[in-house]
Amino acid sequence: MDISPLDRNGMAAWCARDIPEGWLVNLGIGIPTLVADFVPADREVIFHAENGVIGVGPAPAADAVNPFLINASTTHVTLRTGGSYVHHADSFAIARGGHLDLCVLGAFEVAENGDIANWARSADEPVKQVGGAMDLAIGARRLWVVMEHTTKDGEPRIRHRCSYPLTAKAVVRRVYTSLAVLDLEPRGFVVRAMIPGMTLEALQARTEAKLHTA
Amino acid sequence: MDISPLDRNGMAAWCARDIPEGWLVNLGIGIPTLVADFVPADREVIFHAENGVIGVGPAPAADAVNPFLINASTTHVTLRTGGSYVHHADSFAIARGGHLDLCVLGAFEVAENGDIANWARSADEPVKQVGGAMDLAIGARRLWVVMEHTTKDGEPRIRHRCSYPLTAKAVVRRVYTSLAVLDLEPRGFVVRAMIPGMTLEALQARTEAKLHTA
Amino acid sequence: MIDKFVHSMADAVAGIADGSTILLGGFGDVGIPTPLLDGLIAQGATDLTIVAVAGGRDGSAIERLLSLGRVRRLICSFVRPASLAGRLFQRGELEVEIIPQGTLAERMRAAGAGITGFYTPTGADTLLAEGRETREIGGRLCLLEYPLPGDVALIEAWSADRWGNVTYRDSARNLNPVMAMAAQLTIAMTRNVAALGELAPETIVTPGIFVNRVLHVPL
Amino acid sequence: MIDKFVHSMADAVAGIADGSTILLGGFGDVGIPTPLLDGLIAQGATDLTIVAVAGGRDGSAIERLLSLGRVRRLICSFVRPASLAGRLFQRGELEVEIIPQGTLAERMRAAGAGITGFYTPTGADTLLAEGRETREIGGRLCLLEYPLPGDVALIEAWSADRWGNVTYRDSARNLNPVMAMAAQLTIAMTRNVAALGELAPETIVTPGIFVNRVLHVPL
Repeated sequence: MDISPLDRNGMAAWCARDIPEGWLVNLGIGIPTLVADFVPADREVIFHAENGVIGVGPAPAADAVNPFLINASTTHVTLRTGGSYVHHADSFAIARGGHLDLCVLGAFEVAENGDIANWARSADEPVKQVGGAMDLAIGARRLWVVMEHTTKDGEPRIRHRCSYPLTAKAVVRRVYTSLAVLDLEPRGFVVRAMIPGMTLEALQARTEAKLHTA
Repeated sequence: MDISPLDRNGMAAWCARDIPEGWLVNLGIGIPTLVADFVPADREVIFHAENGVIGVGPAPAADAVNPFLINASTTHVTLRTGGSYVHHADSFAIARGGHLDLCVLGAFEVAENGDIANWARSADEPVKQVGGAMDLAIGARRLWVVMEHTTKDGEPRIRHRCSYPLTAKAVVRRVYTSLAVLDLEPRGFVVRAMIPGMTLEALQARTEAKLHTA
Repeated sequence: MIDKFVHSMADAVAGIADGSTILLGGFGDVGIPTPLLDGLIAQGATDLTIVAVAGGRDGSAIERLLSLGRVRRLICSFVRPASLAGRLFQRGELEVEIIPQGTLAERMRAAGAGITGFYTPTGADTLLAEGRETREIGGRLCLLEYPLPGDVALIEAWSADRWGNVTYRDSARNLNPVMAMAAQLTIAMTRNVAALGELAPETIVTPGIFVNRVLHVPL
Repeated sequence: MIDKFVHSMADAVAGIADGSTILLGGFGDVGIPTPLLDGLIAQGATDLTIVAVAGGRDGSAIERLLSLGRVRRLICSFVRPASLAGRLFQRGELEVEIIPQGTLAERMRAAGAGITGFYTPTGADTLLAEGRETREIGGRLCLLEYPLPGDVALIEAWSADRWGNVTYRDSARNLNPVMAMAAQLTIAMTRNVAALGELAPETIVTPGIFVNRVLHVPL
């Protein structure tokens, strides 16, 4: 049986299925932002944006753009009924103070000790792009990562230890990749689900860290 | 010439004369609270109360009390046009963050090094009443004190050093007493004004700290 | 559908455990959720730590809770010596921790904001600093303060919707929004009920994400 | 009568000194007081430190200020390598200090609130912590952070009155209220003018006590 790795929308949809009604969720830029599109409108999930929007709704119709309303990716959005606004310090109080039920981030690498690297490819990068990732990573009750299982060159991103500069230590709880869903437990990565046709052996071959089964 | 020490209202009025339009002012409980009554209504001074009221106005008419609006002495007040509300942490951010142009407090003692003692008569008092005095004392741009020049027994309150537990060190800028107005300068207390009939010698006799002249 | 409204006082205060730290909103008689405190009395939890601006006056709900022996520790900015709290403390029947009012508010704000410690000049030059860690910053002596989180916050709202979004009336705001952020379980009583979307988004003071349960208690 | 309205851009930006630290509100294109920045460009102050959420995109007012060589140092949470700020930095013509966005906001909040230092886990386990003071609190490594005050804040309001009371529209709130608290001189441009008392007291987001000058710049 051939395997068909999930594309960006496929990964986002896989993640979206596991977000229950009522959670407060921050979605990082990139694939995580797509997750909102796969949460049914009648499931009330409250999306938080770092720029102080609580209750981010879908993109507006082209003729109904509110120029004063953007998300953390600076994309025009709508506000869900029941949404509200706070200033930046209060918005990061939400993120850092343990009020997010979930934060979903993209990453370059995740390690079996829960470390995440998602902001720089090298300590020597001259220009830094930190943004709010470190605040979100240390502050959310749960941190999930959505990313391709390997790099474009086939190098593993699910690592024994991260090789890129860390965003935060020991914070990742789950990873959705193009091939599998992995939970982080004290013993390391535990395979929760795989795409059709994938075997544990084939998955391990694409993974540096040791994979466990439930 | 006989001397007539100022009463509470007299001290409050003396202080009120020196508060210019536009200042943000916190008035402590006791005599300081009376100061507001002597600021003319057409002089826009903004009074701050620790419980989150910006723009405290005069007492309401008996038949127009708003049960949701009190000042820090838990007395019913009104809100001046242009006033607003903040929560307690923001209210003390105003006090502690250097945003008060002036705080007027009562005191047991003030010392020539600017120390103030206004919250406890002894370190051994079993039950403490700190309230917001320490926050106000360290945070206001100017701290003025309004108090009787001596105790009821004639003991000095204008001291070389405070004998009661301190509220804060080196913060007092001016003292309005029943007898005089004293500025705190690096050299110590400087007499700015005295009530009619008072002489420097008579004032010094009622004062522990050395008094200077301008 | 998110619906944080509960329909009885018993549901509002259900599950508050013995030994809990309770953050109690209000200043004077304004913004204090007295019905919820009475509900807590009926619910039965004991060995409580109460965090409030003050130790309560005669006839207050705090005094009722104290008189029933349900409070082990009181954390506040002042206690009147003649009050029940003052008398219990002097008899050794109540622990009391006195904190400057601004530091009290800021410690709860820190708990809600993920700040694990902060420095303030407040109290640093006083006997409240005895035996505690200080540090000179910018030429000024400062005290190190730690967050003050609650297990439960009891707050009074003016209007609330089913997401738990809250507005306050006038000076009834006081400690309520700060405590709502600082507790694991925030229980709001509201004087008015708003339909979702009825409260203008810019005017919501406490977003519903800080509120777990809402009980409608009309004025 | 308190009247914080000024009636020309020159009056709005008068007196901003060379070497000032300027807190610049806004996030993306929203809530950024571009007319005030253009006013600052015309006013002439140089050797500036700019604090903003990011280093500015092509065509932004920050980029214009940078292109004129008026900025010595940029403090923000990210800089795009290809942006003018990124290129100037790589050429050694601009100092850049990168701070996690939450820490950036909190450091300004601390400046406004009289907090002289605070601890946060943000960044503590990263290379941003190298050579800096850390402390373990509750089993978690934390970084010590200091306040970030400004000499001047430039903010965009939706509505303002003569006391300087301010409301914001939708997500244009962002850093503006925090910066208004953190600067010695806060200059607001407002899209709308309200009579005193027209803004409901409970809905004012930045009380006028944090605002020094207001300029009406209609949309």
